[in-house]
Amino acid sequence: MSILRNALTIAGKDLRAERKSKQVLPTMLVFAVLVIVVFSFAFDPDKESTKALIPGLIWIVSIFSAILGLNRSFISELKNDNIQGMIIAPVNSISIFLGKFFANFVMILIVQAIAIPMLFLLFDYQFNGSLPWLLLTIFTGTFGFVGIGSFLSAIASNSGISEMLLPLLLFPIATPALIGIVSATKIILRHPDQIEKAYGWLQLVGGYDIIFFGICIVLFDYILEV
Amino acid sequence: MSFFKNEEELGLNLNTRTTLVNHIVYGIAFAMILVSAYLIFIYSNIEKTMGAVQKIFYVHVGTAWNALLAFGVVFVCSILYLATKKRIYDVYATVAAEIGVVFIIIVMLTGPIWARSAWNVWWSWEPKLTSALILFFIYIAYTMIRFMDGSWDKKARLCAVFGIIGFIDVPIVYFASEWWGSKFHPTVVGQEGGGLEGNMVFALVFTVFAFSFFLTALIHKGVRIEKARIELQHMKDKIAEKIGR
Amino acid sequence: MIKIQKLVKKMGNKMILRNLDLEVKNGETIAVLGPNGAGKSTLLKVIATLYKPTSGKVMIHGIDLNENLNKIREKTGYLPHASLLYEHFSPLENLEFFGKLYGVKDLEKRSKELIKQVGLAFFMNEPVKGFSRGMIQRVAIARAIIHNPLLLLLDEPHTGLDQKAVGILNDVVETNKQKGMTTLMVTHDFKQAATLCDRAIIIQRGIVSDDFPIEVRTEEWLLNKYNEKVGGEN
Amino acid sequence: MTFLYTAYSITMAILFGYIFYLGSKQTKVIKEIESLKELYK
Repeated sequence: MSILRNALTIAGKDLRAERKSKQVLPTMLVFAVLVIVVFSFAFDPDKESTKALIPGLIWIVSIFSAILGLNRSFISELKNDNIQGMIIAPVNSISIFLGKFFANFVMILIVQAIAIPMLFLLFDYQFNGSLPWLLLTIFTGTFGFVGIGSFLSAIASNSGISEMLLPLLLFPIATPALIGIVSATKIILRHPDQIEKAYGWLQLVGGYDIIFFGICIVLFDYILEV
Repeated sequence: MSFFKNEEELGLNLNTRTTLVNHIVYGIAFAMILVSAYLIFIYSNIEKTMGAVQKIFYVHVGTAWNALLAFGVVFVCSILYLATKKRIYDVYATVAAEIGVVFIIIVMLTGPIWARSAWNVWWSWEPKLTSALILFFIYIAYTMIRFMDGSWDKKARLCAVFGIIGFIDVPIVYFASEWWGSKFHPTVVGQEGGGLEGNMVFALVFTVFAFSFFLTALIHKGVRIEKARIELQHMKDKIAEKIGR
Repeated sequence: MIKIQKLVKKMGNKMILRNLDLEVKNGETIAVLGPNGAGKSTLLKVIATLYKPTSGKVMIHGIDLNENLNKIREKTGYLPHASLLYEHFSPLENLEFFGKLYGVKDLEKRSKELIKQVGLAFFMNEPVKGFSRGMIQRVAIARAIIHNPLLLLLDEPHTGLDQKAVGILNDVVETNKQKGMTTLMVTHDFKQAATLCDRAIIIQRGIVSDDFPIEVRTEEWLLNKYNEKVGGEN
Repeated sequence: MTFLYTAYSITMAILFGYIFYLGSKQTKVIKEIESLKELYK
């Protein structure tokens, strides 16, 4: 119980710091919108064939803006050795991981909540599938790569070139989740009649989420050790 | 010599010279590679539909299997390192990862040649190729962590953590890409191992073993070099300390 | 309070603490002296549970370091070089965040009290970002004692402080000493060490090379005693 | 047949190239150790 309470304290601290500094979230948002705009230049939004790109585009926007936030997640703790302040407090290391994860997760969900409707709007996409399914898919997929992403960002923050290192670590490891989630989104958006197939993909991503979230919790102690 | 007190403390047994055992290990490895060459080119039957090109398959599977084996060694040594914090496991993981990358590079190069001759395309998003590519990227990332600044024990810890995560990811990647490939690329791919004849199986098994032996010899040699480098670092540290006094 | 036997800490190839033994009784105020790179800060970090010892036995508050870290952490305050503070937060927010992690009761009251005690009542809600080194250090001191620790570890606390901040720091140590707090202070400031501490230990090359009570509370006496042992090393 | 020979020779070239690389690495380290030993005898 205290693990969760401390995690929420840490997540709250992160979100509060973000509210005060207004550095990461606006950057992520602007970046997400820019990616959408660039895409509308690259692929003609009026063409019917471009509609097929929307499912992939949702995740490209999400992942690339998520990387920006994940990068700052642990780097921001290095300035005054803040992370050491958390380590020497009577707090389980799992709380630190969970706290960081919650904060990142919330920020990325906010970005998605704004960027995805905007994407539909700018590409004039009429969504007539099942909204709960879409939300569930987005939630499951984001959970997976933000979880492992928060963990790998802690590894990368030890490097001098962490901004460059993190995508290299994250993309290969997150591949199964990405494959699954893009496929599921594709089915929900393009073939609403085959929804049971999307369910299969969601199970795969759900399994991935559970396995890797568990591993992250078990191994996080070794990353924090000084 | 006062410089060499730290060897036992490290748990490393240092000898940098080539010994008889090394010659024997290498000799057997080379001999097995030669025999496997004979098996591949002369002994084994030529496959009916694909012709001689099918024989790429032996080296391809041989290296792919051993790349996996090497990464398996990384995985096991990573767990052992985190559990015991003995440097020797980190040395093994370092060496095995490097050799694994070499093997996977071979796989990535021979794969397209096989694809070109079998399916007339250089690349296909076929599950085995896809997961080999991801595997390649995972261990490139692993090497990037190795090249980080900092003391060896910090790097060893981070690498061990990533080595564990990366290896667990492999079967999931394979499963995901197989499912993905089967749904979106229906029948580009023929079953390559469909009807292997007896002597083909023998050639394949022998080649895999030959490469495994080769892998063992390489790891052995790599570890000896790594140990020598650690000894060198120790000497330098001690000398620096003496000068510092 | 603290009982350390054969403590070894290796960082990479470097052996920083080599079989260090140390015993500290309840309520003592100890100056940890020694040349640069001798392992003073490392010793403090091991006691603060930031570094894991490579080998050896460490007992703090009667609890083994391998047994229950969080029990030790609850009762230990640590003030390192870095402030550990979040720049965008005000002193109050910083204290409340760390106070929550330590499970401090009546947190708001306690935080405000501490901020007044370190003389920053006027800046209670200003972000720490614009503060001077002296002001930051004052908040950092408050952070270190937010949970009323029984053991306070200070790493060069007097460096870069103005006269007033030094006064406040010494005050904090003195008042808490009367409440029974044990203090370990790594320092190069012999004047402060001589006035504040009852006992000094000298660390050289990773072991305690000397351990004596401070009998005469003057800078010269302590400096002489130190030079006798350490000699030309700085 | 050319495909087969290309694939096989690429494999062997990389493997033996790697052995060569290991060998040169080893010689370098051993040389350095020897020279340090000489210097600080």
